Amino acid sequence: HEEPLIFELDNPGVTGVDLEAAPAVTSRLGGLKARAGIGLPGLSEPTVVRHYTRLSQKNFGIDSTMYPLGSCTMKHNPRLNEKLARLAGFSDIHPMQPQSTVQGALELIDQLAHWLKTLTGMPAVAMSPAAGAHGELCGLMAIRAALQARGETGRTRVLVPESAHGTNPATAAFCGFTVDAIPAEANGRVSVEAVKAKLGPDVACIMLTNPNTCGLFEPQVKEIADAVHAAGGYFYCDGANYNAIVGRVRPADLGVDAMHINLHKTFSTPHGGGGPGSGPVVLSDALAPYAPLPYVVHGADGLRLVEHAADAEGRPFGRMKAFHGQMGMFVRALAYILSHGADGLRQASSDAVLNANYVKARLQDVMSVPFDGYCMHEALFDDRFLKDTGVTTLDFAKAMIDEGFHPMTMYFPLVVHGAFLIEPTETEPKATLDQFIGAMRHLAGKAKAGDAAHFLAAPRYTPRRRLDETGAARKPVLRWTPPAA
Amino acid sequence: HEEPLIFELDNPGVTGVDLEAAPAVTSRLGGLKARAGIGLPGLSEPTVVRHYTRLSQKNFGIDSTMYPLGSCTMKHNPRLNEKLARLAGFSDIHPMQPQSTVQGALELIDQLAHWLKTLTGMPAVAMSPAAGAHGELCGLMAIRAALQARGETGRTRVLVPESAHGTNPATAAFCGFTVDAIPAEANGRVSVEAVKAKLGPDVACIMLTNPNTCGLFEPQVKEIADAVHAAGGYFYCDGANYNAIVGRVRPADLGVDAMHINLHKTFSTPHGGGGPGSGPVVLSDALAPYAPLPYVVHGADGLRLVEHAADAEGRPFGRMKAFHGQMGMFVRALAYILSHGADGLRQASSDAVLNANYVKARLQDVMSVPFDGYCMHEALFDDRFLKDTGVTTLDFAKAMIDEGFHPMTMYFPLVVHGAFLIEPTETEPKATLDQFIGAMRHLAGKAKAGDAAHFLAAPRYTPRRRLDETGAARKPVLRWTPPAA
Amino acid sequence: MRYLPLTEADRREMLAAIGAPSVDALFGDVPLAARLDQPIAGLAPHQGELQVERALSRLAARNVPAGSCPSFLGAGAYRHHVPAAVDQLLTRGEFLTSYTPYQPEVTQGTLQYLFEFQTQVALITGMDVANASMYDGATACAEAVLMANRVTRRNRAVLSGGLHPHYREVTATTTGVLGVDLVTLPADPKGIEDLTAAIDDKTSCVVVQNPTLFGHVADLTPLAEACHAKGALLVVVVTEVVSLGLMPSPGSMGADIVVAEGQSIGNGLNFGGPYLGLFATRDKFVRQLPGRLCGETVDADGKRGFVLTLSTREQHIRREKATSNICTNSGLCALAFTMHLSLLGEVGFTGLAQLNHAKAVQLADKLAAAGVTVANDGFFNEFTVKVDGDAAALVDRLADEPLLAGVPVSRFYPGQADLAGLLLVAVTETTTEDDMDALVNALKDLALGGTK
Amino acid sequence: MRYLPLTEADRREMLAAIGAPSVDALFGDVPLAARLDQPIAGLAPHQGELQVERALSRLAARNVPAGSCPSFLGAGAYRHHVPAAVDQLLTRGEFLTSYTPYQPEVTQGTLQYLFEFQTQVALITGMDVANASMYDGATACAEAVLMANRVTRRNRAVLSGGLHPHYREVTATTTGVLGVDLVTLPADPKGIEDLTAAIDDKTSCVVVQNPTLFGHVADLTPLAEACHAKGALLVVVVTEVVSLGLMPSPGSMGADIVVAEGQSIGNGLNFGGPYLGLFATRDKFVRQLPGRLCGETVDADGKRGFVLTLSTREQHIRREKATSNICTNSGLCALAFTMHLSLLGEVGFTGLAQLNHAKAVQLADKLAAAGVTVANDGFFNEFTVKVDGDAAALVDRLADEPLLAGVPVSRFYPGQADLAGLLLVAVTETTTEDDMDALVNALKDLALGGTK
Repeated sequence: HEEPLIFELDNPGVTGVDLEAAPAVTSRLGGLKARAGIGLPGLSEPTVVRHYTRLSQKNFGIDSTMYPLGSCTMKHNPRLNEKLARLAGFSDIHPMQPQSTVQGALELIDQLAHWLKTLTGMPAVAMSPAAGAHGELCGLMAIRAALQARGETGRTRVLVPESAHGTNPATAAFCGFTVDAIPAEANGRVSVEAVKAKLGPDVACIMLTNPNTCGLFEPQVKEIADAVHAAGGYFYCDGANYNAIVGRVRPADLGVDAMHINLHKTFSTPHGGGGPGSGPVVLSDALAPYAPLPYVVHGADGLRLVEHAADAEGRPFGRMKAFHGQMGMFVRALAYILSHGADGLRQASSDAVLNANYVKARLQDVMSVPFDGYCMHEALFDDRFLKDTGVTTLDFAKAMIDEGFHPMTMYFPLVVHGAFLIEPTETEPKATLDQFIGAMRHLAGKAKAGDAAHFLAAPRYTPRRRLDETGAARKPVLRWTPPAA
Repeated sequence: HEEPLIFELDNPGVTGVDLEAAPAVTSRLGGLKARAGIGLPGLSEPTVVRHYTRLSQKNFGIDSTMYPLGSCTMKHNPRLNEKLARLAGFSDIHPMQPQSTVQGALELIDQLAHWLKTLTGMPAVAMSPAAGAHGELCGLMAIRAALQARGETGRTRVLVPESAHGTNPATAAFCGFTVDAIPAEANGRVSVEAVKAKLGPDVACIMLTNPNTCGLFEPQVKEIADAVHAAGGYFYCDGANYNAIVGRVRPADLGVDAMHINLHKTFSTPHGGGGPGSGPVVLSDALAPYAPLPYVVHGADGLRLVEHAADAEGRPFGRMKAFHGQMGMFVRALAYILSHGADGLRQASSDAVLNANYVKARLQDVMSVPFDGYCMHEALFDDRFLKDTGVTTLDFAKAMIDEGFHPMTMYFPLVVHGAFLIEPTETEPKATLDQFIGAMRHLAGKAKAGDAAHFLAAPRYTPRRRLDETGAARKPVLRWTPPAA
Repeated sequence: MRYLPLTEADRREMLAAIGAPSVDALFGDVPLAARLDQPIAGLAPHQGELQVERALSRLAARNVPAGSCPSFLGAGAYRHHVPAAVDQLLTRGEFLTSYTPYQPEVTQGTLQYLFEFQTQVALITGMDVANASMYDGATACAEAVLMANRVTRRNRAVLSGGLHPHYREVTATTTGVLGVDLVTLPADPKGIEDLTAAIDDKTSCVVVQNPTLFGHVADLTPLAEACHAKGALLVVVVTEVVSLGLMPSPGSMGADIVVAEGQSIGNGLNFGGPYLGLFATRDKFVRQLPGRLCGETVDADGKRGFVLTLSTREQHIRREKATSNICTNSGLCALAFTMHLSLLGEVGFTGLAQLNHAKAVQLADKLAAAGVTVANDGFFNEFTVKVDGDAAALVDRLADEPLLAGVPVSRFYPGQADLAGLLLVAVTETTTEDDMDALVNALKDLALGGTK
Repeated sequence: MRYLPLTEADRREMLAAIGAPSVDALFGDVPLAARLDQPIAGLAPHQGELQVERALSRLAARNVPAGSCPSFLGAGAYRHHVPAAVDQLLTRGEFLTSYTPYQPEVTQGTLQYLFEFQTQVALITGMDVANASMYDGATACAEAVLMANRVTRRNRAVLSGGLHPHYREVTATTTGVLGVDLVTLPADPKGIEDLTAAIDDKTSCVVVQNPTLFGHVADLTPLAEACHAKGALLVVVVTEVVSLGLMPSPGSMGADIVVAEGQSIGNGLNFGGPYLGLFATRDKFVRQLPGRLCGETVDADGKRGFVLTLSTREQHIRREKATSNICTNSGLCALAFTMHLSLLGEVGFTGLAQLNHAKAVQLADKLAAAGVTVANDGFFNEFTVKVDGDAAALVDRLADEPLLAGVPVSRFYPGQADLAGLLLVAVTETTTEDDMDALVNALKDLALGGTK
């Protein structure tokens, strides 16, 4: 059933919030005239509750079905973590409270920082970045600051493999670097030779994702790191896939200088329809002095926030965000780490990789696998198996919806044609994987049997069928406007 | 998509709860052997969260659509009340804590009792009954105790109008009385003459619902009360429909001796798929001394629970429930009362009655109205308008589901044929009523146009189509059993 | 007013459609003398969330939450840890704001969890079938006696002295009006009463609690045999349902009806309510069950589905001939129960029971080592401690620390000198060793004749 | 381990299907030297909910929640009352556990609320269009400068001395690496700076906050005219979005880009994050917007629906030519914002703003009556108080009561003697008269030279 826009539910004069009467005072707006006629709709609480309940019913979430979006890591969001993030001692403290009144909050940040450093083997971490791409920016700014401190301002080129997330080149450009692409090898990996061929005195760093976006661990990662270091560059690791190796590999042991950790992926803070995330960046000794403000230090009277460069030991490159980072996500991530513990974190990575390999093994005879061997936490397929069927990866994805599953990530990474990137995560039981595999095999069979019509008509059972994205972009309608009278 | 039973999701050995290791001790089970092999299924937290999320998606609630179940009062459940009921100071206190540690809880009970007494004009209230039917039992037990105290143990007959809720005769029987039915008048009311005709020295009380189950205010209620009193009986008022008159009529002014208040209906505590409810009973001076244990009194050191007859001023007839009543519902009801305030409570009743009359007025030309005049909070129709269409009230109800609405109460009250009892409540906006009216008119038109097939096939879009209730009762399967190997 | 969506313009328009001059006119059937025109005395006008939240938070702040200090309270209500997922799922509007599933096509969610709930209750009690819940354990107990009377067509019930006194009182109140002959044994703090002697040919049932109020545990098999030999039913009451994860099931010991308080699983203390009565029995008695039942069936397409069934037992069909007058039950509490038990599963439920028992043994050992007398030989997670002097006074004094030391037996049996020194002490998985040491220290001082 | 559904038997079976001898074998590409075989140093094994909850609750208990005492903290983060419905709807799994709506057929819920959110933001800012959110107000401010540079093809931005210093720092950090020429005016505690003088032909934009850090409010129309006369854009920053319910909209005063911190509506203080950056502009600049945009379209059946659109601006399509690198944004915070604002509606939003302002005036009047100097003439819900001596020391001292007296300006501008006596004091609808009196009493003692 249709749910109108809130503006179409407007009943002028109605409100869903009751306020106490304002005290009678003389307004002091500095001569400004009070505003009127904003145009916000009036809705009662019952109407609002029903509106958002109905909207939610038009969504898939992890809670409703398997959501194997590769690279996005849609794993279960533990409910304890939601409860703890809402404790008044975390949720109702102001970022500028006197530090004596937020010692527990500073300690939470410090504890989480400790575990992030311990897990990655890195000596420092910048906690404030708000998301993965923001973490990339933080890492590249630290690299830039370190290069400046070395007086090497001519290092303006950043190496980015073709398979990288779009944020990598975007971030490098956003940080004032030029981007130089490294081609992928036929086996889906980056070779040390290809990297060496691009190195030079103008190279600031390489941005390498590991495990990479094909779901493969880069076997030459250490050699690449060494080569980049030898050439005077830094190794920025995109940690979007760190969840595959937590407790099994420490990035420090791979020669990493900086790596962001998507707390929302690796430590399962909720994705919330597109955020908020949190992207702390672990840093090597070489980059640690340039970590941005503010950060927590141990002082004589307890923990203390360093908020100004003048108080800093190192040479912070600046500030990333209004306040201290995504506290709400920190609470959830720490709860996740303590809940899983040393054994659970390792088991989670192991199960994530096992689940992906199981999906790959059970589908490889009916779909097409671009790269041989075991994968890490994601199983990558290409669209060769759909050749001459008239069915595209997109069509296949829409047909998966009718089978009750959220589609995988499609058309990414760009290095394979018509990519299917499937990340089941460790929180899917085998029974669900078997159902998923069954549905995928069923669809692959249908496509090969020539039933393209089935795919072209999909999805059938959703609140909306396929949407006209081209039309949306051609003449953008980005807001509601009142119908002409 | 199908959701298996939890037993079918069993993965033995898996658990959704982690426990600390038990201390090493020698068991002291008094010689009993520890149990094994209960047969409970093993599910992880992700699986459990998804299971119940999916189950919930098979339900209609007030939050998802208009739910005009007559007599059930499906009004909006304010979310503030859910939050407040979960405050540790209410939700995490033990019923047998020392009373010095629960003074706020006792005061909450006392405050709510005060408002219930004030709203109804009654001098006393028994707070512990757990639901409406339990409240009826409480009221009848108080009447029984009062009669015994008067030495009139021969009063064993209880008068119950034909239109009464089934709980009325059931309660009377459960309390050891015999039930004598009073026929309804042609106008849907109970007449004082009909009551007088049944009165006699063996009548303990009348159980009268007001507003009655036809959605009508009993105009002769005061005369009936006087007649019953004159005959030595008591007037038990079924307060299920009290929500129609809060702030506009005080039951005390109608001669009521006892009336339960369904907090879940009148003050909108959530119905939760069938409970819990709460059914405090207001009592007249004549019945107050017999109120059950425990209850709150004002003592020298603050508030105090009277838990034993020996400490009571009156002659409590006993105890209804293990502890002090439905505290969780009390919190919600008090929050509701304070939120609405004096103006809001009256406005809520007024709007409930207005909404019902609007529905009645807008549908009376296409449906059939058994009783003329204004209704109170419910609009009653019968099935005469479906005569010769091949469509029954049940069929019509199922077709309403396909229109996106929960059906009204059907086949109740019993005094009209094929009843449609529609209670929109005050929390439905006019726009929703207009949609509902449109859908009902559409269906009425369809039925009259001879499209019975449309109704017989309904509902079409639900997780299940019509269910075989006869088969279910003939050979009851009341639990899952493992499939034979 | 945030809950009321009508505007004055709406109201005028609607009155016009109705053809009524005013809303007051709609109330024309109300006798003039009974029309209330002035506002409700003393009640303020509508208030915002912030104001209401403040008012109720002030009340809440005047209570001492059991979780805020060491707490050993039990006696029919237990503080267990409820996983966070339970409440977050419970508050989904489709569960919270749904009604009794009378329209099964749009309430398969409620019906399926009730079916799962009934199965879980049957499994843990060791019985064949269970209903969809009662108000609480005490009302379920009363209903069990009435049902036993219906089944046996007898009218005499024997209540153990180990039965929770509130259950005894509710049973007496409820069955008293129907003239049931109740034989009530005296308080049995030592767990030594002989119930078999009380059974005769007129006895419909024996009602026994396991563990008892005083924490004693027993093998009920001999008692069941004695009941059955006389044609009586054995009704077993369980007030701490977690015990069923470790102790032999009532069903395995021969119970005919099992009633229990389900609060421990999924539900908070809530100052005594809402709670959750469990009710289970043998297949052959199913048509005598009180309360709602959910049953499996098929839909028009032959797919498995669920409906409320056997409703001819119930008041809305059967009226004065119903097996009970219960209508609204504890649906949402049952949902909390079934969700928590689904999370626990076999491993978690048995593990939770073992943990509770082991911690209780640990405390009993600590108390004994400190010279405090524990009256019980066997127990599950609660036992009786003997103190010198008045246990109630001691509990009141310790409450000021705050330390909630347990429930004094005298709160149930006032004025019985022989029980005045008895204290019921319960332990759950939420009890820490620090909590235990606090209690041991408080009681040790007394045991050693010290003062605090 | 409660989150992991695989059993050892599952794992064995799956490895067999894969044809791998062990899970370790799957990690064969990891260099031997980098394989971690010992457990993570110092990290305990997995723990139950109860244990984790205790550990984190202990940390939470070491903070003083702003709501537990009188609090006057603002300076870019405000404590407002969020209706209970917001959080209960927000935590519905279909919202909470959904991803960026890349598959619009199964995320119409997310897309529709984003469309409604964008419209609400456009309405309250008085602009044509808004994006689907940024990380926070400060990062949105930096993006606004970059966007102004793209639009004007200029490279010089003027930042007001009333701009929140953290916004200035984030903007400097972000634009510094791209060589943007930032002209930063000194702190403007009196609200008297002349920004027009700083605009030249190379200026891409002027960034001005209203109300300023110090609480001053201004009619920005003349400034907008001055900007436009030189071909520069006016970027207006709003850190207290509730002010838009009472003050003239930035759009009505001529703003070209409006960025704001949306935390005040729907979102808690959360010690600074996650927050919600709002970003709105004129239609003509829409293809220069950073961040996600939701747009209306139709589906295959011609029904209205919503999709993410204009993604060629974004990094996942455009890579290094994107308008920003932002990917994950603040979706859930935007949902909280739009739900709260839907509840407020026109009446509630304007009423809330009036209430905030009236209470702030009330406090200012009380302070003035007590002899405390309020530096502002006009203000919305926050103003600057002058105290004798060091405001930071005063705040620290009062924190022990606890009373959170406000934000000392020196926390932003350490070492500037002329600012050391300034205290930023914010009032919201959650401030009671008792709270005000507590602050007045604390400051009066000082104003009168008394000591506490």
